[in-house]
Amino acid sequence: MDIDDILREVDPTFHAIPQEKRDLQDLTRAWVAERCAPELLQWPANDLFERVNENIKRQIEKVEEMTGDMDPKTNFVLIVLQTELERFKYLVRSYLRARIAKIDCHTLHYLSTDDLRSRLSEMELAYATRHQALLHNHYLSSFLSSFPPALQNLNDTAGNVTMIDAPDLDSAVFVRLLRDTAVEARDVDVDSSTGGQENAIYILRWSDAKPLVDAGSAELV
Amino acid sequence: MALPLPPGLTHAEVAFLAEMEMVTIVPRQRLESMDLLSGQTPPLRPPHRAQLPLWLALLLKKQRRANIVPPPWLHPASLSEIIHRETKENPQTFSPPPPPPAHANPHDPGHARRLADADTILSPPFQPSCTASAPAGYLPYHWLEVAEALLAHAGDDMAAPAGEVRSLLRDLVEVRAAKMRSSTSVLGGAENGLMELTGVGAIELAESRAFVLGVVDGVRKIGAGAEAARREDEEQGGGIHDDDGSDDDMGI
Amino acid sequence: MSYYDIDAILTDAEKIPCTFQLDVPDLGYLDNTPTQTLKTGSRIALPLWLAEMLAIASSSGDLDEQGKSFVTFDLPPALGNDVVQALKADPRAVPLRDQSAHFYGLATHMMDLSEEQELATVLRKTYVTRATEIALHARKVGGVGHHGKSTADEGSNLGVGGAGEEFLRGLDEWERKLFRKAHDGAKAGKEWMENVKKH
Amino acid sequence: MPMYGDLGNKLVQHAKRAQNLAQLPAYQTELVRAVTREVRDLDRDVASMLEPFQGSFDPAAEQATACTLLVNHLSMRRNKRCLLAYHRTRADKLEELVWGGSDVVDLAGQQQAGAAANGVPAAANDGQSSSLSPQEEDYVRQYGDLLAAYKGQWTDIDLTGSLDPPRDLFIDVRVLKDAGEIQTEYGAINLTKNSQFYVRQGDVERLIAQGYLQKLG
Repeated sequence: MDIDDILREVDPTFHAIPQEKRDLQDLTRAWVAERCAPELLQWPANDLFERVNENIKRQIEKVEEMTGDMDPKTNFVLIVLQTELERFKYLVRSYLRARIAKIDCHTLHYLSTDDLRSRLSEMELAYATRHQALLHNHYLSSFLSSFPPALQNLNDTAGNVTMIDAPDLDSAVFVRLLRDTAVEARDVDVDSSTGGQENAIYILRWSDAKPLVDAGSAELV
Repeated sequence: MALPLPPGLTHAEVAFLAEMEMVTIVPRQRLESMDLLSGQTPPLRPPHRAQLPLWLALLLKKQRRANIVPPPWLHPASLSEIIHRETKENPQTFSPPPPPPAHANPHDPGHARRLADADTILSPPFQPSCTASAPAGYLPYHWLEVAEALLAHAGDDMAAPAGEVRSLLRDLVEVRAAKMRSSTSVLGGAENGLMELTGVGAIELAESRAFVLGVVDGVRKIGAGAEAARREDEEQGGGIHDDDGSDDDMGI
Repeated sequence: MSYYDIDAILTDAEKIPCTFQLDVPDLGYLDNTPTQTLKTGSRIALPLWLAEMLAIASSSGDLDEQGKSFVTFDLPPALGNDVVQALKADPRAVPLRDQSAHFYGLATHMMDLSEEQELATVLRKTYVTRATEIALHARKVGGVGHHGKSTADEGSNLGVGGAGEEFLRGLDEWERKLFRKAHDGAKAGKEWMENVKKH
Repeated sequence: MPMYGDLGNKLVQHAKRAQNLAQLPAYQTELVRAVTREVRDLDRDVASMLEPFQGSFDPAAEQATACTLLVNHLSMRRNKRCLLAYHRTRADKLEELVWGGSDVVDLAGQQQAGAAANGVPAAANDGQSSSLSPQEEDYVRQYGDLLAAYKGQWTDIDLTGSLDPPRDLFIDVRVLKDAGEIQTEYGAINLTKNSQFYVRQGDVERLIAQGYLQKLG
């Protein structure tokens, strides 16, 4: 047993990894996952983005306070702080836009059930609802309003192609195992079950990978 | 489209990630600790080594405030060993990634890994696989990005002439690219199953991802009917397919 | 299958040979004879979006009830025996685009409608074999001297001479997408390498 | 012999082309109108076919009519799908341009300039001055407002900023010509010939382009 394990036993709130580092790992992992998964993922529940955003705001204020100081020493610190700030801003921006792009692509799908709606942040939900309304209105004013009433729906699921487009959950992805774990994979000719080792990288269908990712046993790469 | 990029990380995005890898530097000037969003930096006191993310190390290097210690795996002897392994010992697969760092080391706080479920499990670029204490003989996930960045900006800190390192890297890139290319050709026949690419690097994935996944998805769509029929048969056959016979070595 | 997907919609316009199983007075126009009754046994090529539902819907009027279909259908010539035999001989030698721009889309659609085991096996081998060839050409095109040239849509603009050009001209839509992916990946890799050195 | 759905297909082919173009091609007003009309005509045919049955149509007894009704019905559905996909593809394109910073004035103006440069008289676009339909111009305005509202909730991030990862935020420059004093985020710098500075790239991009400064290393 090492020192961290002992510390944890006496203090359950102890974390071996400092909060800032954990947040950066979580933020980065969430970004990579959102850029790689074929469907929208859960908005992190632990206020990660709210916290990161708050920290960015505070850092910007700090940079503003330091600005104007021409002492070359603090000047370099300022350069470092600004460089890092841009890196964080970029991560959050790219993450948010990856999500918006997915929401735009399958808006009705993500609005269709409570379960799916709960993946969106409050702001995203408001955006998605309004966007769908704008689109519907655009179709109506362009041609749809002169259609027979029975044909004016946008959410008709009868017929051979449903109008509510959904992402292809069987799309293939690359995952890396974060711990030794059993990997169930479906394939055309044969389904398989393998004892996967930490650090192994596989190609899986997203529908097979998702349970591993949700359990924290694997990450998208 | 709010994001006009295809799924998966681009080369530039992967390189951006790689800049978060920790590297070892030898400061040439004192610098007090800084409060960064990613945590406090250690105070820099020449000639004591310190660990910093690559992006910051490169900033210091460009300003001649520090030298960067190349990771052991980037030494010519290590690269030659890996090339040997990739060509002679395992001509089919990528050489294995560095072994996971051991449990927490009290002298090296912050590098502790999985301890309990509450803690985040660290993975590249947040494992210390590019520092001076990283093992030789293993290529970390961001090997090519880190190697190229160091060659471009800290060539004079290399343990060997940059040209020698560069030429070994070229060889390695070639050997591994051929493995990536052959990865999809197995999909044509029957009985493939799980595809494993353990040891592949981030840049290598960025280059081939869309194509490889495109082939896998195509094969799935062409075989969808056959797959559905097989499942139906197995269902009626009374679950012969329960366990594929492979050992579930969970190892937890 | 995606409702708003342009390629899916175009694939649905591909025609397959159908045979009517009843007389329909008002549908003579489908057979170029608008004033006459469309007779039982008339063979007409109908687009998938029409053929599929006419074949599934039974004339009892109830979709769930077994009855006689309005039409029966056959595999289109693009998936006919001679094409399959040629693919078995050498997948790379067949210009799929001449059969159909949406060759694989059409094929998967047909295999959805009826089980075609041999076709599935041949097509899978075809797809994978040709994919390897596609990757080979994509790297060549992505190679030296083609900076800034956007991924061309037409095989003839690809800048690979001779047999390669001929092969690329024969790619169907799925394969063109694969080509673009392989090409863009190789190109991005090169650009990244050049960039690292510049900065 | 033209068939129902042929016009809709043309519309989708236009959409396919539009996907690969940087600029949005002209809105197909006439084609949209024709496909919409086809739907209304088909609906009228269906109504008149069903009329004699007074609501008691039995498909099993009237198979030929049932078949014709199904063909008409599918044709309407097909046209609807084509129309929606056409408009959706263009709307996606418009949204992308809005994210890129364009507003409706830019879009309408730019399209007009493009048409003139190609020697296409405005009359060729059904007399429209813009490649956008009036409804699309409305949509661009409304979507712009929606985006501004969402963006406003993440002010520190600059949501419409660059999607390229940041690199070389600061660069070394040498002054080639005296350029006087410039204001940067962290104070004023006096740019005298042959002096060297480490500055924020965004602050001096113009001066580099104008030849006052040279980027080093």
